[in-house]
Amino acid sequence: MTSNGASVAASNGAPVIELRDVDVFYGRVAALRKVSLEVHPGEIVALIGSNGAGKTSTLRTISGLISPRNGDVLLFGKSIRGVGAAHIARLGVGHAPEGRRLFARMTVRENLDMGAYSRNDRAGIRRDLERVFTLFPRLRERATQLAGSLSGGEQQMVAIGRALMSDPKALLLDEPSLGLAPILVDAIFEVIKEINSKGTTILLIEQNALLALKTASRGYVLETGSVVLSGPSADLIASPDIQRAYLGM
Amino acid sequence: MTIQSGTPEAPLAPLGDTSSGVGSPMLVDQRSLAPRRDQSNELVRSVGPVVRVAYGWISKHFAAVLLGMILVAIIATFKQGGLDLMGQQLRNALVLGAIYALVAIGYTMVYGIIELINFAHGDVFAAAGFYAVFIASTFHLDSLATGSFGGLILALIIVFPLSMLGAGITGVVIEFVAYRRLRDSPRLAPLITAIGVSFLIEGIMLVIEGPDNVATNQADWITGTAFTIGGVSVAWTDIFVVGMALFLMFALGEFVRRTRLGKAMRSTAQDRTAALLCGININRTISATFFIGSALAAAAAVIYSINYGDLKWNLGFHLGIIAFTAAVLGGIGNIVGAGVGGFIIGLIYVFGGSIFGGEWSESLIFAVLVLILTFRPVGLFGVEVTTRA
Amino acid sequence: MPLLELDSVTKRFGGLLAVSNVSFNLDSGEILSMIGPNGAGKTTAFNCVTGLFAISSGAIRFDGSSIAGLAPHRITKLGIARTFQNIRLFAYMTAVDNVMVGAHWWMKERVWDGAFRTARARREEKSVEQRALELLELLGLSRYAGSYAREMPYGLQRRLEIARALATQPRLLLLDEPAAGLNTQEKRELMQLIGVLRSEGLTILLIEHDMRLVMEVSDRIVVLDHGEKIAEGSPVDVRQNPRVIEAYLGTGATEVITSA
Amino acid sequence: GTSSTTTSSSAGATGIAGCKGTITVATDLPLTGGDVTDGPYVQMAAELAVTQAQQAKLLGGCTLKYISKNDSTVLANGHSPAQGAANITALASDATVMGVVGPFNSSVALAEIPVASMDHLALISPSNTNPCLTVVVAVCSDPSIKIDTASLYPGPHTYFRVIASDVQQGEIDAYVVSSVLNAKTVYVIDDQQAYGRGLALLFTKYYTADGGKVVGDASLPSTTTTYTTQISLAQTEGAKAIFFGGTSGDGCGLVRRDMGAGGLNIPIMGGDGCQDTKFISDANSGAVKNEAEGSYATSAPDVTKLSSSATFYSDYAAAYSSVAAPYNNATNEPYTPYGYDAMNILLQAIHSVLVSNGGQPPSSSMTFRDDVVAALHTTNYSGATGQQSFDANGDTTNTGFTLYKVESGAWVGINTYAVDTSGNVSVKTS
Amino acid sequence: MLERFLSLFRIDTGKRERNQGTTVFWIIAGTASALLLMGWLLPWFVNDYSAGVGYSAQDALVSSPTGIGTFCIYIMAVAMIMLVVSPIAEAIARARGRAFGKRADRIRFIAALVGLALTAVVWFLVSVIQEEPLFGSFTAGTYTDSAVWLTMYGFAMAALAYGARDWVVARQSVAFGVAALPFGIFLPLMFHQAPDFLLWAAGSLAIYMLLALGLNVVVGFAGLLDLGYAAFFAIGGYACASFASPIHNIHLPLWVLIFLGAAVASMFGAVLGAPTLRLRGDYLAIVTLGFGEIIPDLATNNVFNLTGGANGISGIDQPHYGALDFSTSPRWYYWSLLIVSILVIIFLRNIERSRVGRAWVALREDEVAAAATGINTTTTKLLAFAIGASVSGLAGAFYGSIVSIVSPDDFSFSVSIAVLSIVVLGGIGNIVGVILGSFILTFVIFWVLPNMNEWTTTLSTTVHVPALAGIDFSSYTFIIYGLALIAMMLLRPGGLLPSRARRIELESGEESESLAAVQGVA
Ligand SMILES: Nc1ncnc2c1ncn2[C@@H]1O[C@H](COP(=O)(O)OP(=O)(O)OP(=O)(O)O)[C@@H](O)[C@H]1O
Ligand SMILES: Nc1ncnc2c1ncn2[C@@H]1O[C@H](COP(=O)(O)OP(=O)(O)OP(=O)(O)O)[C@@H](O)[C@H]1O
Ligand SMILES: [Mg+2]
Ligand SMILES: [Mg+2]
Repeated sequence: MTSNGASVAASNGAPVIELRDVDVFYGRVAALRKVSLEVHPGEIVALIGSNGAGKTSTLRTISGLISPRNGDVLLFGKSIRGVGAAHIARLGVGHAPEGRRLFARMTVRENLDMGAYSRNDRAGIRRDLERVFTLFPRLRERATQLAGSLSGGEQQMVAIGRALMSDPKALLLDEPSLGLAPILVDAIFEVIKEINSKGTTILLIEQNALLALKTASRGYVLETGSVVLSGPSADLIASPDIQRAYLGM
Repeated sequence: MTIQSGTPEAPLAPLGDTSSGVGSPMLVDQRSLAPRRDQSNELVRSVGPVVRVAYGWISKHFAAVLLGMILVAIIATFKQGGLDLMGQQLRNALVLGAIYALVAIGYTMVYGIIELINFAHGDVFAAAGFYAVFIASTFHLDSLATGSFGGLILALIIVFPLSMLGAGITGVVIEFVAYRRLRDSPRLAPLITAIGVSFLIEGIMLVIEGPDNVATNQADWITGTAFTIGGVSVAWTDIFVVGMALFLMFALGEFVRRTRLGKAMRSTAQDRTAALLCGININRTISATFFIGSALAAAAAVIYSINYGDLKWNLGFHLGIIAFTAAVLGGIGNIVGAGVGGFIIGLIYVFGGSIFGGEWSESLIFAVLVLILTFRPVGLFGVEVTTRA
Repeated sequence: MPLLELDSVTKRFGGLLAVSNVSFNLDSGEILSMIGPNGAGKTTAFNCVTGLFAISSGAIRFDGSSIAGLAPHRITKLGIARTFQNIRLFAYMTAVDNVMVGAHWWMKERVWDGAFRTARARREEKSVEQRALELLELLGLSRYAGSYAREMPYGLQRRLEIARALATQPRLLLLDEPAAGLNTQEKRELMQLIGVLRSEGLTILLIEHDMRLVMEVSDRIVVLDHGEKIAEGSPVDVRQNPRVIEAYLGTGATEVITSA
Repeated sequence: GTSSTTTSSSAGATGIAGCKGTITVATDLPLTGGDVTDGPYVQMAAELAVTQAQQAKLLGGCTLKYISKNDSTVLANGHSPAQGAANITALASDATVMGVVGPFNSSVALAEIPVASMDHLALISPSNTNPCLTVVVAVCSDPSIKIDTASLYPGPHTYFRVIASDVQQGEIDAYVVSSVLNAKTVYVIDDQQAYGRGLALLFTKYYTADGGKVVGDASLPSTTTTYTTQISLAQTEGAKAIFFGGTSGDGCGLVRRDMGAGGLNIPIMGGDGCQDTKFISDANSGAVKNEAEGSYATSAPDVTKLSSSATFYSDYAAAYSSVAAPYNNATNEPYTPYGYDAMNILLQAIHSVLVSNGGQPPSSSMTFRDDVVAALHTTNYSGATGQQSFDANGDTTNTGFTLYKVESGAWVGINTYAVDTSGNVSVKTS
Repeated sequence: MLERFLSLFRIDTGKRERNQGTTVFWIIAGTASALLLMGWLLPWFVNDYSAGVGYSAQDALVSSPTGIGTFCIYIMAVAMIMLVVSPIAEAIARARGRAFGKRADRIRFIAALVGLALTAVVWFLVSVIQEEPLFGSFTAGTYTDSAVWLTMYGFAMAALAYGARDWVVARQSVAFGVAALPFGIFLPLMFHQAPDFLLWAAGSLAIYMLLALGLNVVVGFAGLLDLGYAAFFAIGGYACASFASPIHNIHLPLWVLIFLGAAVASMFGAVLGAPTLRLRGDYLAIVTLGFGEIIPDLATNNVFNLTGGANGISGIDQPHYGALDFSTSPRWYYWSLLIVSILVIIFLRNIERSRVGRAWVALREDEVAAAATGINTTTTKLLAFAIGASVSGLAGAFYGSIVSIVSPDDFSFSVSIAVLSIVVLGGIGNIVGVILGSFILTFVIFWVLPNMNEWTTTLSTTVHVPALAGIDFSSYTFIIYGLALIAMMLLRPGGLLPSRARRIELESGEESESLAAVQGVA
C-alpha cells in the first residue's frame, strides 16, 4: 500500500531527502530519536545543534553509513532501506564527512579523482576539477602532495573538493568551515550558494549557526537526538531561544 | 554513564572563583611554574644526536647499503667457486626468488586492502597447485603433450585459467566465510581465523592428497636447456619462471595503478568509509582483491609445479611466511615492492646458504628483514605514511 | 629573559618550506596567538617546539636553554604541554585516566612499586587521582570522570585535552585551534578558561582561526603566511595590517570581529 | 558390582588358562601431522599382533587389553617429546600396563626413557636408531648431539629396540661409499633431525677414517623445497657422491630431483630413511623422469624377502583390507614389520612371565614389570624381521644392513653387510 | 545464560546488570550438579578399571537395598539426583515467574550435607575397610578416588550454594574464589590416579596460561603485536636446560632457574624489542615473527655449541627433596605452578592498574599524544617486551624441568600462534579472559586432539557402537583445530571475555600512527 504512495511521491516535487521518524543507535546508545526532516529540491537546509546532538549521525544515516533501527529514509522519493552506502553515493549524494576521511596515502589529485569515481563524463570531471582548484588555489599548488601530510585546513579543502567532484544532486556538508581561515570561510559559503544556485540541494551542518542560517533557507535544530525546532532561517534567527543557545546573543 | 549533550552542568562557576579564595583548588599547580632543568642522562644527550645522524644516513642510503651487501655476497661466491658457481647460484636465486615474488604479490594485495596477514594465502597456493594437477589430469594434458610446445600452449590456455579460477573462487569463499563478518571486529580476530583457515585447508589437503610429496608431472610442458654459459646451464623452465614472475608483477602493478578497480582497491585499503562515500562497493572490491590475489597464487602454484614437479600438503604455510616476509620487505601493499622483495629473498637464501651454509639461510632472511625494517620501517618501497599531529 | 624563543626556525619538507626563518619571543605570563591562512606553518611550528619535528635550522630555547633535538617527553618534562588540532585523546581510557597519564612523568612510582602495590604506590595513585578529579571538577568535567574519552561530546573532549595538558604541570601551554568545532557558548567558556589560566600564571601560545577569540584573549599576535612571519604586534595593529587582511582575514571577517 | 570382566573359557589353554586379571600393552607412536607417513602403519602392525594374541588366547584367562597413544601434537605438526612423556606417564600410572611399543622418534625417546625407567616399564622401540640412547659412543659427545646416556636411566634399564643403531649403519654407509662406489670425495646433506644429523655425523666420522674427504656439508630443515644451492656447491667442490642423512619425507628424494635439474650426475647414498617409494617418486618428479635410477641406500635387511615376513605382510593385508590406501599395504613403510615384532616380543615376554609364575600375574605390578623386563633380556624370537635378541644394553643383535639400489624404478637389494666386533665391514652371507 | 556468565567477568561494563548478583550462585550450583554428574559417570565411562561411588550408585538404583553401605548409596543417589535436577526445576519455575523460596534452599542444603557425609562413609567402607558396599568381592578400581572426590566436591559446592545463598549473592567474587580455589588446590588429590591429566594441567595448561598472560602484556596491554613470542619461551627453556642438566654439568635448582629464565628472557625481550621501536602494527608483527624463527633456528644450528642441536638438551634435572620428588608425580609441579601462576596473575593485575599500565594503554591508543604527555615511549615499550618475555621465560624454565628435555621443535611458530590464539580467544587485554582462553585451547590442543581416537574407541566399547571406533580422527586433527579456531572467532569476535576498553588499537582502521611516522623518520 505504501508502494503506491511512494511512487506518487517519487514524481516531481518530492523531497530530495526525507527522514521519517528515524531512530539510530550506536550499540545501546541512542543517537537519534524519532527524527523527521525534509529537504526539498534546490534548498539549502542547515542543521544546527550543540555537540553530540546527532547532527553527524543524521548525515551518516542519510548517506547509508549507518542504518536506522526504526523509521525510514527516502532519497529522491525512494526508500533506501537495504541500499548500500556505495549505491547511495552513486545515486548522487555527495558527503563531506566529519573528520575529513581523506585517502592519506594518495595525492591530493588522486583524492579528488576518487570523488569522481562513479562518473564517466570526462569533460565534466575536468571542469569540476578546475572549479575546485579555482576555489582552493592552495590545492592546485599541492596537487601531488600526499593528502595525509596536508595541514588541517588544506585537508578540509580536499574533503569538500572531493564531495564536489562527484557532481552531486544532493550535497551533505558536515561542518565545512571547521579549521578554515576566516578568508576561506567566507569563500566556502559563497561557493555553497553558488552550487546551490545551479540546482544542487544542500544539507549543511555548521557550528557557526548564524552563518549557517544566513546561508540556508530553512533550518532544523537538534537536541539530544531529537528535532526540537525547525522552520525558515529568518524565524530561527529571530527566535530568542536560538539566539541565546546558538547565536551567543 | 550516559552521554549528555548541551552545556555542562556546572557552567564553569569554579573558574571565576579561583582567584579569590586562597588555598582553593587551582588549575595550575603553582609549584610547577618554577624553572626546571633537563635531568636526562648526559650520555644519552651526547650520544643521541650522533646515533640519530648515523641512523639517518643509513636509512637514507639504505637501498645502496643493501645492494652493496648483496654484491659482496655475490663476489664472495665468486671467490668461493669461480664464475660457474656464481652463475649457477644466481640462476638458482632468481628462480627461487620468482616463486617467492609471485606468492608475495598475493599476500601484499590482500594485506594492502584489508590489513590482514592472510596466513591462509600460502595454503591457497598449495591447494591451487593440486587443482592444477587435477585439471591437467582431467584434460589428459600430461599424457597428451609430453615435452611439446603445444603442451605448454594447452597448459597456458587450460590449466592456468582454470586453476586460477578455482583458486580465485576459493579465496573469495574464504573471505566471505571467515573474514567478512569480522571486518569491524578487533583486528586480531580475523588474524586468528586466517590461521584457522590455514589449518583447515592443510587438513583437507592432508586427507585428500596424503602426507607425501605429490608428483605433478607438469614439468613435461617445458623441457630442455635454453642456453649454457660456461658451466651454467639455464633451462627453459628457469626462463619461464622468472619471466612469468616479472610479467605478472609489472602487469599487476600497472593494473592496480591504472584501472578503476585498482583505484577502488587502493582507496578501500586506506579508508573504507570514504571509499563508500565515493560510491565504491567495498564488498565487491574486497572480493575482487581476494580473487585476484588467490588467482595469482594459482599462477604461482602452476609455475612452482612446472619448476619443481612436486607439491605437498603443508608446502604453503612455510613458503607463505617467507613470501610474506618478502612482501613486508618490499613495503606492504606495494605490488612491485613485493616482487622485488621476493627476488631479494631468493638472493639472500641462495647466496647466504652458499656462503654460510644452508642451515643459516632462513635465519639470514629474517635477520636481513629486521635490518631493513630497522632502517626503513615501512619496507624498501613502502610509502611513508606521513601523518599529522 | 623570554620563556620561549624561536630564533630563525626553519622546517623543510623536501622542497617545501613549511616554516621559514621564523623568530619570535614569548614572555612569561603572556598570551601569544599565532594566526595565518591554512597551511601557513602554524601547526608545524608547534610540532617543532614540542619535539615532534626536528627543525631544519635555527634554534628554539626554552627558559634560556636549547630544546631543539630533545625527545617530546623530555620537552614535556621541561614544562611545555600542548593540545592537538585534531583531538588526540586516549579514546578508550576514562577521562580520569586520561588526566592521570598527564601525571605520568612526575609520579615517583616505579614498576616494582606497581607490581607489589606498595603503600607508597597506593598513596601516590590516590593523590594523583585526587588531583585528576580536581582538574576535571575545575573544568566542569566531573560528570564524565568515568566515561571513555571517546564517548564524550566533542567540546568537552577539547576541554579534557586541556586538562590532560595541565596535569603535566606545564609552564607553557600550546593550544592548537582549541575552539574548532565548538559552538558559541562553548567558545565563550573557553575564553573564560584561558583567562583563568593566565591569571594563575601560565604562559600560553595559541593557534586559532576564530578571530573573535583571538582578538579578545591575546596580548600579542604573530601572523604567518607561507611559512614566513608577515606581521607581529598587538591585536589592534594586526587587525588593521593590510597584508594580514589580504592574506588571512579577508574583508568580510573584519565585520564579524568588530561586531563581537 | 557386576563387573564386566570376562572370565574366559579355556580354549587354547596352557598352564595359564586360569590366569585372572587384566594385562595391558600399549603403543606410543606419532599418528598425526607430518608423521602420518610412518606412525599409523607401525601402530596397525602392533595392534595386529595384539589381536592375534587375543585370538590365540596367548595370555590364557587374563584379559589382554591394548591402548594406543599418540605422541603427535598439532602444534609440533608431528611427534612431540612433551606429549610422549605425558603419554608414558599416563601409561605407567595404569598398574595393568606391562610394556609399551614405541617411541618412533629418537627425540621422543629421550623424553620417554627416563619416565619408563623410573616406573620400571618396558619400552621397545621399532625404529630408534640413535646409538646414544643405549650406549655411549664417541658421537654422543659431539656438540651437536650431546646426549648424556647415563642420565636417561634414573631407574632400571627398561629400554629395548629391535632395529640396529646408526653406528653400524654409518659405518656400513661409509664403507659402501668409499669402497663399493669408490667415491673419495663426498658432499653431505642432512635434515637437521636427530636421526638424520646423527647418521650424517657417524657417516662423516667413518668415511674420513676410511680415507674419504667430505668436501662440504649442509644441514637443512625439512621445510626446504629446493636444494639447488647445495647441488651447485657440490658440483663446484667436485664431489663424487652425495650422502644424505635423513628421511625421504625430509628431502632425500628432492635432493636427487634437484641433482637432475642441476645436471649433476653422481650417485646419491642415504640411510634407511631414504629407502622407500617416496624417495623414488620424489626423485622422479623433476625434469628428469628416471632420476632415481642408480641411487643407493642402506636399510634394514630386506625383510620382504624373508619367509617369516610373508606371513606378516599377508596377515596385515587381510586384517586391514578395508582400510584406505596407502595404509592397507604394509610394504609401504619399512618399520611396519618391526612394530609387529616388537609387540610380539613384548607379548612373548609377558607370556613367559605368566608361565614361570604359575599361570598367574605376579602379585605386585612392579614385580610384574621387572619380570617382563628380565624376560625381554632373554628374548630369542624369530619373527618377520628375522632372529631377534637383545644385548645387555637392550640393543638388538640383528644388525645387518642391506645395500639397495634403484633399478628400473624400484629398490633392489644388492648385498647385506655386517660389522664385526673389530669394526670391519663385510658382506654377510645368510 | 552464557552471555550473563561471561558478562560477569567483563571488568569494565559501565552498567551492571541488575540481576547479576545471582550469576555466581548459578555458576556454583550448576558446577555442583556437573561435578555430581561427573562423579557418577566417570566410573561408568572408564568401567574397565573402576568401582567408584557413582558406579555403585548406578547399581543402587537398580538393586534392592541390602546392608549399611547399600543403604548409604541409596540415599546418596537420591540426594544426587535431587541436587542435579533442582537447578533445572528452579530455572523453569523462575521462567514461569515463581520462586523456590528459602525452604527449598534449606532442604537442598540438608540433602547436600547428608550426601557429603554418606559419600565419606562409603569411601571409608570401600577404601579403608576394603568392603564392597553392595555385594560380591571388591577389587580396587583406579578411578575410585576421582569419583569420590568429584562427588564430595559436588556436594560441598551444593551445600555452599544453597546453604549460604545470600552470602554468595552478596559477595560474588569472594564466593567464587571460595568455591574455585580449593578445587584448584585439591585437583592433584582428586586426580592422583590420572597423572596424565595432572601433567596436562601442569605441563600444558599452566605453562600456556603463563605464556598467554605474558603475551597479553605485550599484545593486550601495550598493543604491540608479537608473532614470535615462543622465542622467549625457548630462551627460558634453554636457560633452564643449560643450567640444570649434564650438558654443561651445571646443576642449579629449579627455584633459581625460574628467576634466571625470567631474567634472561626479559633481557632478550628488551634487546629484541629495540629494533621494533619505530615499527607500526604489522611490521612489528613480522619482525617478531622473524625473531620467533631465528631463535629456534639458532638452537637447531647449535649456536656456540650451547644448545645440543636438533636433539636439544635432554636429562634436565627435576627437583628432588626427600619425599618431595618432582620426577615421580606431576602433582608437585602442579602445585608449584599453581602458586606461581597466582603470583604472576596478581603481579600483572597490579601492574596493569599502576602507572606503567596506564602508560601502556596510552601508548597503545595514541603514541604521539602519549609522547607529548611526557611518556618515554622507548622505555615504556621495552618494559612491556621485557615483562612479557620474563613471564614467558619463567614458563620456559618450568617447561624444561617438567618435560626434562628441550628441543627446537617445542618452540615453533605454531606455539606462538597458539598462545596468540589463546589471548585473542579469551579476550585481548583481559586477564580473566586470557585464563579462560588457556583452559579451553590447551584442553583442545593437548587433550582432546591427541586422545580423540582413544576416547572414541573407549566410548565405542562402552556404548557398544563399533562404528565409533572405526572413525580415524588422526587425519582430521588439523581440520578440527582449524574449524575450532574459525568457529570460536566467528562466534565471539571480541574473544570470550572482551575488555571493551582494551581493543582500540586493534580495532579496524583506528590504529594510530606511530611517533616515528609523525616525526617523519619512519
Ligand atoms: N561511533 C560511535 N559510537 C558510540 N556513540 C557514538 C558514536 N558516534 C557518535 N556517538 C554518539 O552519538 C551521539 C550523536 O553524535 P553525533 O556525532 O551525531 O553528534 P553531532 O551532533 O554531530 O556532534 P558534534 O557537533 O560533536 O559533531 C553523541 O552522543 C555521540 O557521543
Ligand atoms: N610531513 C609533511 N610533508 C610534507 N608537507 C607537509 C608536512 N607537514 C606539513 N606539510 C605542509 O606544510 C605546510 C604547513 O602545514 P601546517 O600544518 O603547519 O599548517 P597550519 O598553519 O597549521 O595550517 P592549518 O591552519 O590549516 O592547520 C602545509 O602546506 C602542509 O601541506
Ligand atoms: Mg558532528
Ligand atoms: Mg594547523
